Amino acid sequence: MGSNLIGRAFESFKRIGEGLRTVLMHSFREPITKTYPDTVSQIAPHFRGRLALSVNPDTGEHLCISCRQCERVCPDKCIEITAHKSPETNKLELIDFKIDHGLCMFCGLCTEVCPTTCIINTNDFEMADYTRESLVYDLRRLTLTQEESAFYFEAKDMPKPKPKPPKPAPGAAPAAGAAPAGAKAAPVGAKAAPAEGAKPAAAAADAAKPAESAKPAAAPAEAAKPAAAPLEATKPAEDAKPAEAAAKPQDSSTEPAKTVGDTTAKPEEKPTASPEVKEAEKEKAPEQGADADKKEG
Amino acid sequence: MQDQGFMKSTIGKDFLYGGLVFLTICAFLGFLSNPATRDVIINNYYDIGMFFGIVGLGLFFIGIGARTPGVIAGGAIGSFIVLTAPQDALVRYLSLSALLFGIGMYGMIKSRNAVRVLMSIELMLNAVNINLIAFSRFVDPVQVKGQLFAIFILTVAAAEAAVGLAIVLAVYRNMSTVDMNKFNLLKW
Amino acid sequence: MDQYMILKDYVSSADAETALFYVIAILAISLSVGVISDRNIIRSGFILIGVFGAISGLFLMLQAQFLALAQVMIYAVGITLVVVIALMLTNPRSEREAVITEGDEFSQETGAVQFIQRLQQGTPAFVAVFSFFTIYLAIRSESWTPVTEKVSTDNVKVLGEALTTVYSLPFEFASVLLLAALIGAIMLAKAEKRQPAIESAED
Amino acid sequence: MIPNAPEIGKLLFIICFWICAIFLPVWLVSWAVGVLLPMLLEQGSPSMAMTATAETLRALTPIISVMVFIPINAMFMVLYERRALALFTVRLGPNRVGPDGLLQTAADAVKLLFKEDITPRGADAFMFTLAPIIFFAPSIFGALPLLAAITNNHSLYQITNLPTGIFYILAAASLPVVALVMAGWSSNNKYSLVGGLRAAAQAISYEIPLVLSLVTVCLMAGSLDVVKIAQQQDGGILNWNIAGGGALRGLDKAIQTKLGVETTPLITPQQSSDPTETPVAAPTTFEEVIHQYYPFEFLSYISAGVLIFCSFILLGLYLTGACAEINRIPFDLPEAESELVSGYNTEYSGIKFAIFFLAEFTNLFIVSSIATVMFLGGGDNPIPQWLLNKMPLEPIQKSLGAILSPFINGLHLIDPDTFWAAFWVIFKVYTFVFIAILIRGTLPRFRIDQLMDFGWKRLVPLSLIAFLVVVFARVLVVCHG
Repeated sequence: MGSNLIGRAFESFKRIGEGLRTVLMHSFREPITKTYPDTVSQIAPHFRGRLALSVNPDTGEHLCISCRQCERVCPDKCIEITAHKSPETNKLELIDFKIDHGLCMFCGLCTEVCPTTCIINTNDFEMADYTRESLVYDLRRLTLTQEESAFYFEAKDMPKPKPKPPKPAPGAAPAAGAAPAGAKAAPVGAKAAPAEGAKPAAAAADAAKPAESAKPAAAPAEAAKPAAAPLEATKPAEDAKPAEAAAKPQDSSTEPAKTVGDTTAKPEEKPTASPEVKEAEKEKAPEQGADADKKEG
Repeated sequence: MQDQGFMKSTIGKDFLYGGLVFLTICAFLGFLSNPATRDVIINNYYDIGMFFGIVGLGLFFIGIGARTPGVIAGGAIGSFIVLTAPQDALVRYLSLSALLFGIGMYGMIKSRNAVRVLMSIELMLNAVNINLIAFSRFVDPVQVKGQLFAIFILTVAAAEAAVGLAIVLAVYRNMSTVDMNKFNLLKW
Repeated sequence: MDQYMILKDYVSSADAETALFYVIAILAISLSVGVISDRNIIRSGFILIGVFGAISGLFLMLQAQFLALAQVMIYAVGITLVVVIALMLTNPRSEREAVITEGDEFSQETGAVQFIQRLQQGTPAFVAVFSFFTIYLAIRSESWTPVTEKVSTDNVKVLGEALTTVYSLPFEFASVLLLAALIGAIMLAKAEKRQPAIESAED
Repeated sequence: MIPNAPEIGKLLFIICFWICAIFLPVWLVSWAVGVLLPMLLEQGSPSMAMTATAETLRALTPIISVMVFIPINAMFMVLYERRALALFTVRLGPNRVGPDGLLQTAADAVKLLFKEDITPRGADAFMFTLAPIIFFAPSIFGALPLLAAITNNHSLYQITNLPTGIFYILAAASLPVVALVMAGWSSNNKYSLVGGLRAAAQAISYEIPLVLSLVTVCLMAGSLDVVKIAQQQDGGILNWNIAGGGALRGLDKAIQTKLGVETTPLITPQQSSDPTETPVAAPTTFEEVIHQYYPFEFLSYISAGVLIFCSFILLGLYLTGACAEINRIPFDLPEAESELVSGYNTEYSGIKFAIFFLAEFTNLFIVSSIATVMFLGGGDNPIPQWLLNKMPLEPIQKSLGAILSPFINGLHLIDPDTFWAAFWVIFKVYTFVFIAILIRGTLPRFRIDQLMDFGWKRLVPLSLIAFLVVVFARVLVVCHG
């Protein structure tokens, strides 16, 4: 018994020493903590974040066909679609699209059921706000820009929608609505993974390239504008921005590109965009930052 | 549970206590009736008068409805200060020890909770310790024998507390109470 | 060390000592009255620790450092144990009824019988006062001649030597007593296995 | 090379910063109260009252310096613990408030002070308020004898040099149990009550091995006086109590004789009790000295080895018991978060909770400094004297002395002995604290029956055996004391 006791004592000392050594050795490893607001780890492409409505990345026209399948399938009943049948074309036309993100549980059923892959989950998860009402996103805040749509289409590996026959007036309406949401969502998408280098940002820039190529078709007036190529990449978003009123789609298409420099509309359009977002925007996408500087100046 | 022994009956208790009171009064009066002792008392033990005055005052206050603990504490402190203020240090310590001993004894007799009885006994033992250490300080400061005895008393107190607590536990286990008035299995 | 002489002289002067003594004495007396009169047994346990603290202060004033510290060390833990056991044994509701400083209800008798009953309820007080007074008279009737010698600061050494040489036999007896008390306490307090019902009936 | 080097560097920086932040104020305050003010008072108007005031100030210096020290130290130790635990668990730890989280705990302290102080309904309000005070008071007063020991018996701290120092510390260390039971009971909360009861049971069980191990060290040293115990261990690691309580002192002396270093101290003076011990005719050769200190040749060598082994066991026993006394993991049953929602301090908030928190970390510091004084030689330099003499330190010392002499001799701002003693004490104490944190990061919590078994069936017999072995082995070797 005695020797057994002593043996057990030594055994337990050995074990404890082993444990202490292991723990001490852990202090030489690199910490796995991410300092979240500074660095956001890479988010998987199929991450189920905030819902959004994508547009055709090539043409910029809205993909929603008002079929209401998402509204029906939603377990939380957080989607509310307002549409009417256009007397001219005898087709459903989208008037408003509301998603209450306070109710949404991010199950992703609506994205699966959507026939046109219009409603998608974005990578945005920072939706904190001061009121419950501001969690109800309307069509304007939901709709993505062209570049973002392109980015998500590529990231999620979804087939690109076929462009509808060109139809400037209705097509520009959603694009105009997309502007503010895009202004907010783009930085987030760019912010998503700066730790591993600016890969997604680069992807976003890549995704913006087709938009650039498609731009002359959407807004031919801009082709004449003498500007640097990287600056051009972000033009459509900036272009659409001044035309914040969805009720006046004609203005946006007819107004010349000089309104890019118009800063009067900006405060109304980006009420929720925080300075940090702007910072991140400047860091991750210098061309955008330059653009923003230009706007502010 | 109705015990009809002599001590249990009210009449018997009355006789006993009445006799005690009578004897005390007689002894005191006899003490005073002797002129020699009376002189001695009046000359030397002036403090007796003060003491009885304080006790009477305390009884008066209790009579008019003061809270007993407050009266006891006030009376004890007052009588202690009055009695010992003109004395030298040794007598002060000894008087304090006597007073604490008296308080402990009161608690031991009066309390109904066995644990409190144990506490009172500890208090009495400590009072004795003060006594011994005061002697060792003022009478025998070189070979501190009083402190030695105090150490032994500490030992005894520890043993007493341990055994006492064990007994209380055992009693509680059998009777589900620690009320001293209900420990009446052992009769006369 | 001599830079503290002024301070030391002041502290050990008679006035300061007397004042300190009375402060501690009043503390001890009032706390011990609190011990026997507090309605809550657990509170009175904690107050008892205060009494012992005051008494150990007295020991320090009497220059018995070893005993003062032993007092704190033993009683702080010992009385805490008593308190813990009191906690486990007392039912707060029944404890609230058992107030020791209030007497039982008086009978309806009048006159001499009631007076005697009152007296008989005053017996504890009488005994306590009587014992205090007897001791006090005994103290006063003797004329003490205090020795003016200073207590040696190293009296722990004196104690230790006395305990291991002259008083080694009582010391051994004390340890045997402690051992016996330990074993006895364990035997008394050991729960018998056939009584699990009481444990559950406790709460 | 080391992937985590920046984090370790940050931790080291925090330690250095905070140690400066702790000890500079303590040093300045104690200098101002103990040296400067009395000096000014006495020079200003040399009256009796002024002298008395000056003496009072000097006598109050230890308590004032402790009062300055405790809160800042607790703030540092909380941060230290959090950062070090973060290192062990591959995290970052607090890194937001101030540069690299340097001020995190200061902010926490401010927050705690301004929080609402709630007394729960049905609680015994008086006891509820008294409990943190009783918990905190021993950590101020209990540490006082250590001050004299760790400052090399500096004249300002001499007043705390008690003849029964270690006994005083132990008495003070037994008091917090009362406060824990009191807090647990008065909170009117079942979790708190269970925590308090556990605290009582645990403290009583583990006090025995703790006290026995320290008593054994006192037996080796032959004194209860912490200053004496610390001074006995002067002169390098071979004299420390961890090396058998002076069992290797003969070896130390023998090496000195061989090297011809005739006990000429460079920094620290040789112990005062030494001349009475050494015989008149000093031995001259290595073998003679060895024979003098180890008179029974082989038996003595064996018992020296046994003593060294025993002193390691004693250190282990002490650390275990101390861990249990101050309720640290793996003995933190009274405040087990997962079972008792932090036990006895469940109901506490605001400044009362802050006091509990403060006292816990102060207790950790005190326990570590007791270990330092009793086992690791207090403020002693671990490098032996004869080795120091071999090193080319003299020019450095001379230049340092030339620079610092106005501070040393004019303002009495620096006492070099005390400075070095404090340096080594700080180093050793925070090493013990680090070990405590490492243990906290490693070991899981005991179950209550395992705790009791371990305490009563393993530690108590082990401490008794160690005591007996030391008693017998010490006869065969000439140790100090």
